[in-house]
Amino acid sequence: MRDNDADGGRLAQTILAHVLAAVEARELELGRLDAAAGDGDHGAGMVRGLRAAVAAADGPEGVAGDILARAGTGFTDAAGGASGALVGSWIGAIGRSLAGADRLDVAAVADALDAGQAMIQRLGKAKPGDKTMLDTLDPFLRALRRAVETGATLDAAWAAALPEAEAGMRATAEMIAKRGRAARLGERSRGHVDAGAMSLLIILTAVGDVIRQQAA
Amino acid sequence: MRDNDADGGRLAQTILAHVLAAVEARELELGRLDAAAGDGDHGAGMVRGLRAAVAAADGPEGVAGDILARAGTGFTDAAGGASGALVGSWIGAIGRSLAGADRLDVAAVADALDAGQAMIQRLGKAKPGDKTMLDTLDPFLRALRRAVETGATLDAAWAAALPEAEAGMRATAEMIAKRGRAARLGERSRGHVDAGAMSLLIILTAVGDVIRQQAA
Amino acid sequence: MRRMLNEATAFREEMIGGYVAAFGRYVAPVPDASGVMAVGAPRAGKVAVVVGGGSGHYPAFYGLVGRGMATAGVIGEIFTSPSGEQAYRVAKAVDGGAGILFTFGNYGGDVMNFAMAEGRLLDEGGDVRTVLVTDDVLAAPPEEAEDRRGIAGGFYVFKAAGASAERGDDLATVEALTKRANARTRTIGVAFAGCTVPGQDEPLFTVEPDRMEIGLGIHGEPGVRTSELMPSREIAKLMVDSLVAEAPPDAGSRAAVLVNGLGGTKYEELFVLYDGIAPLLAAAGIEPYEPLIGEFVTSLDMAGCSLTLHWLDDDLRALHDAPAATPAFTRAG
Amino acid sequence: MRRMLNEATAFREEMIGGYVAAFGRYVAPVPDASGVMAVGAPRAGKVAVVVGGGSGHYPAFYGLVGRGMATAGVIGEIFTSPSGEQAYRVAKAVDGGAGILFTFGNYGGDVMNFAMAEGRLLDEGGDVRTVLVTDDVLAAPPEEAEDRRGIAGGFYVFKAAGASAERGDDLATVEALTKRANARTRTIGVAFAGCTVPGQDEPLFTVEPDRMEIGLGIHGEPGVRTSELMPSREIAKLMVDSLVAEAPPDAGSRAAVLVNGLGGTKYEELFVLYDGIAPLLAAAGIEPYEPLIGEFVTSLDMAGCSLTLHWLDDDLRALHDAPAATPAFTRAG
Ligand SMILES: Nc1ncnc2c1ncn2[C@@H]1O[C@H](COP(=O)(O)OP(=O)(O)O)[C@@H](O)[C@H]1O
Ligand SMILES: Nc1ncnc2c1ncn2[C@@H]1O[C@H](COP(=O)(O)OP(=O)(O)O)[C@@H](O)[C@H]1O
Ligand SMILES: [Mg+2]
Ligand SMILES: [Mg+2]
Ligand SMILES: [Mg+2]
Ligand SMILES: [Mg+2]
Repeated sequence: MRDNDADGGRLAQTILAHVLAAVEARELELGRLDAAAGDGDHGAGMVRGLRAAVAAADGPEGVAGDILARAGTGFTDAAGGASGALVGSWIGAIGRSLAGADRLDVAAVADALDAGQAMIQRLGKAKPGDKTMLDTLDPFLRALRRAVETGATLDAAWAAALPEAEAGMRATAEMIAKRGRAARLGERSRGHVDAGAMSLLIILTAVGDVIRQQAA
Repeated sequence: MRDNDADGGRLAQTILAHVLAAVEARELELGRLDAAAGDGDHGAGMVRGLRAAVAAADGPEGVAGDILARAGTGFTDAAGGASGALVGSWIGAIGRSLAGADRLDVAAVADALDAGQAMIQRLGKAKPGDKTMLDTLDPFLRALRRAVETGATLDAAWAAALPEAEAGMRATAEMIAKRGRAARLGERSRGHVDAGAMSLLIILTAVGDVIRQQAA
Repeated sequence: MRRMLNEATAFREEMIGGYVAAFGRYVAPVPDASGVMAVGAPRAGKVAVVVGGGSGHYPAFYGLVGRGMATAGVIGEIFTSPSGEQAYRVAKAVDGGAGILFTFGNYGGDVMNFAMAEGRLLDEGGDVRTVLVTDDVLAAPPEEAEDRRGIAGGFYVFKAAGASAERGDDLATVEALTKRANARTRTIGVAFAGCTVPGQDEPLFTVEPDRMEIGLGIHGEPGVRTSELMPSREIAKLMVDSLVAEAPPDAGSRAAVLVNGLGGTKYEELFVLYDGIAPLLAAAGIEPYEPLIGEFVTSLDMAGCSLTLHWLDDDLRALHDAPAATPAFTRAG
Repeated sequence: MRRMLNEATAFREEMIGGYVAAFGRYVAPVPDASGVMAVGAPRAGKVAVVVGGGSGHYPAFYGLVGRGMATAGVIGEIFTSPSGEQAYRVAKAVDGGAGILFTFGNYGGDVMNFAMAEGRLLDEGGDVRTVLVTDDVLAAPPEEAEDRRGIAGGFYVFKAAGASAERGDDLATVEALTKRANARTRTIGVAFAGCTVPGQDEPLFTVEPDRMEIGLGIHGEPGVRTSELMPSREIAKLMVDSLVAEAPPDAGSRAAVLVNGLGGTKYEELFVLYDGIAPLLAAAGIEPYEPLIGEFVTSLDMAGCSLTLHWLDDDLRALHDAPAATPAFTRAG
């Protein structure tokens, strides 16, 4: 539980830097996953987007929500591609939701993730089960909500939700793509984990690391 | 020693067919040798040329010289490339020389080979030592002449000259190309036997086989 | 395949730099945006036709910018759609007050990003329409034709759009003719080997020896199915049969024909393929109109090719025949 | 790289068949010969410009046949010069009574075969001249410049010859201008990977990983030396320095510029290369005139490229600017 102030803004910057480092370390793997059924640019696009997000976040001080809103715009502009539009808008929607919150507590974060996911679904018209990043995000958010209902802290709730996100990501290997480039492949898209599902898991894990450190 | 008559013409047809078979069997190898420093088309070109030569020879009866003159034109037309012009003209010049001979004896054959070689040198402006087919032909012809001077039969003279041709061909591996595509490579052309030198050895060897069978 | 470059991260910028340096007689860079525009754009009172997409497909998309074709092209990274922000800036730069037509291949990333640009332009009171290119017959069954992706047939769609805008048609007319051009265009493609992205060591996908991919993607995506490697004449038959079966209603008998090489399958092979295609078109009652054979939409050095039929009616034929002057395609007037 | 074909032995015939089927608005087959000629040829009183060479280099040589460029092209097998007989027949077919200019790359096979054709035509009382293309600066030292082979610069030589013949110059003038075009044209090329001939399993040559060939041949011949694989900007420098050092006497400051891809090095890379070339040309005081970037002389799917400078004087500029309409190159009038 922290106030929605400039300290929160600095935390958002820390989170973005940490996420960038985590994704950079996995760039090639993300590219290879995308190449299995798509066009191989997912790793490069995510890194390009996150670098721009970090740069955009690094401007004037502000609350976490404003920082993230700026970061989302930077991401979308620099990354391009489906994930550029989706992940950038996701970050932006999370930011705009958080900017209006009273406090940065677990309920506000869950609401923000709700707003982010709604944005992805509005833009991309996919649903969970279509073998996309939503298959990481949706089970994560459900688990987070459940944890919130039991009164868990953000730290605890996040830790409880991550395994669900990972299971959701893993399940994409058995799915047939319904959206994105891989959708044209039908049965041939089966057998590989979805690249976007993997990158969202990396992001959520990296965010969790910072939250845990802050809580400790 | 045989008369310069239609029997000689049939012999020329036999020789061409035998040469074609021998070169066909080595087509890929000739292509590979040409690829080492040139453009890899020598095997295909020789086969194309010889097929056309055989087809052209297969017309009206005639003396060996006329048959070969026709074959040479057919070869040149169909083969293309340096070897198309050179080998086709060589065959044609041999034919025209033989057509004027009284008898098909070893002296007439040596004169015909002289005419053939002169034609190659006139067209291609190369000399022995330039890493070309002349490095097979020239030592062969010299040895044939020497054998003629000792009064050898065509069969014996040919058999005596072939090892010289082979040695000449082998020596091309150590030469630097001065003519043809490989000439641009300078030192880099060293280390491989010249494709045209090899194909002329195959031709001379195949001709020798027929001469030997006829003599036996 | 090794690619020639400096740093991979600078590739797009240097690519655009070299392109505009060479072709300044046709195009100019859009200031502060990843795109190029026709010399003389914006032109007051003319609809601006804005195409775009990832790079690696030259001459699609930015090689077809110039008089009589696209007014501008928005240029993404290799195989990556440009962002909405870039599409917005490019469209703004060429807006001549008569509206914007966006037209590009139907890929999720492009659709989402261009939609963002369209939304902003509409919010600002602009007049904007979008026509998606959906020519790939193997990307979805006929009932879902509007979900198909865009491949080489985009060439004809952009040509129609550009010619319509050039002669001064209003936005609704340009949009309607562009839609019609797309509705009368069908493509089928095959691939024999993958492609390598600049800066990477491995090809994006590989094709098994003695196999081929049918229904390739132009971003190195694998095809929708594989088959034994076919001789050229069987590929010709597969292609013609597939397209003829999908002829649009009221197709008529005259079709512009495009045999497109993806980059690694060269012109000589495309001619051999057309030697098989021409008699099959005749047998199907199709009269080929000014066939084009070459590289119009590439996928880096991917080996493969496609056949496009663009069935002409009188309107489309006039647009087809109109002059064009772009770096990659010239039609004399 | 797998190639698309039927039987390898039928390749040339089917290639020509498909080509003329597609491009009948520009060219017609020469009856009973392996070649194509411009629609409307022969034209009485006009010099006929006859180009030719092996195939596998499209659009060289037969893609540049049409109004304002070559009158005819003689077409050999892949990488194999056409025979003298074929050159003779093609020349006969397009002879308009004002003489024949043969122009082609300086390769032994082509020289010998075209010489045979020339000999026969002269014997028959024809007026025939030959201009060899010798633009490759790395093929021989400057003292032996006339022994150099012809590569991408042939494009400008054929353009000059065709434009001169088109406007009705007599044979001596066409010959003199074509010679001058060649004398003011220089090319340097590099290669990164070999090419595979249709019907063969193995590439014609291979380049070691992390190496490149300098002074490539367009028939898959290895270069004259190898080097470390250079970044694009160093290749640009090597190219510009080599050509500037070989500028012809009275070069002047204006040069047409051609960046040519050999087939496997794609457009995006060529643009990146030109991003490095453009400032170096400026620094060397060379004003690039209507640069062209694309595939003009290929070597099947070989990875590599070349830079050509064609220094213009007023005469050559007029020929350069003249309209042309061929399957592979159009210049609007
Ligand atoms: N419509 C969509 N809705 C949700 N996620 C999507 C959608 N389309 C694609 N994705 C996600 O984006 C990822 C691909 O991103 P990326 O490779 O960067 O974009 P592109 O497909 O444009 O190359 C996929 O793995 C998938 O997770
Ligand atoms: N000027 C020449 N004189 C003699 N032989 C030559 C000459 N040029 C080439 N050759 C021979 O021709 C062979 C190459 O023939 P081929 O590959 O068919 O022709 P091309 O070089 O036109 O591809 C060489 O190996 C060499 O033996
Ligand atoms: Mg992707
Ligand atoms: Mg050869
Ligand atoms: Mg992409
Ligand atoms: Mg050859």
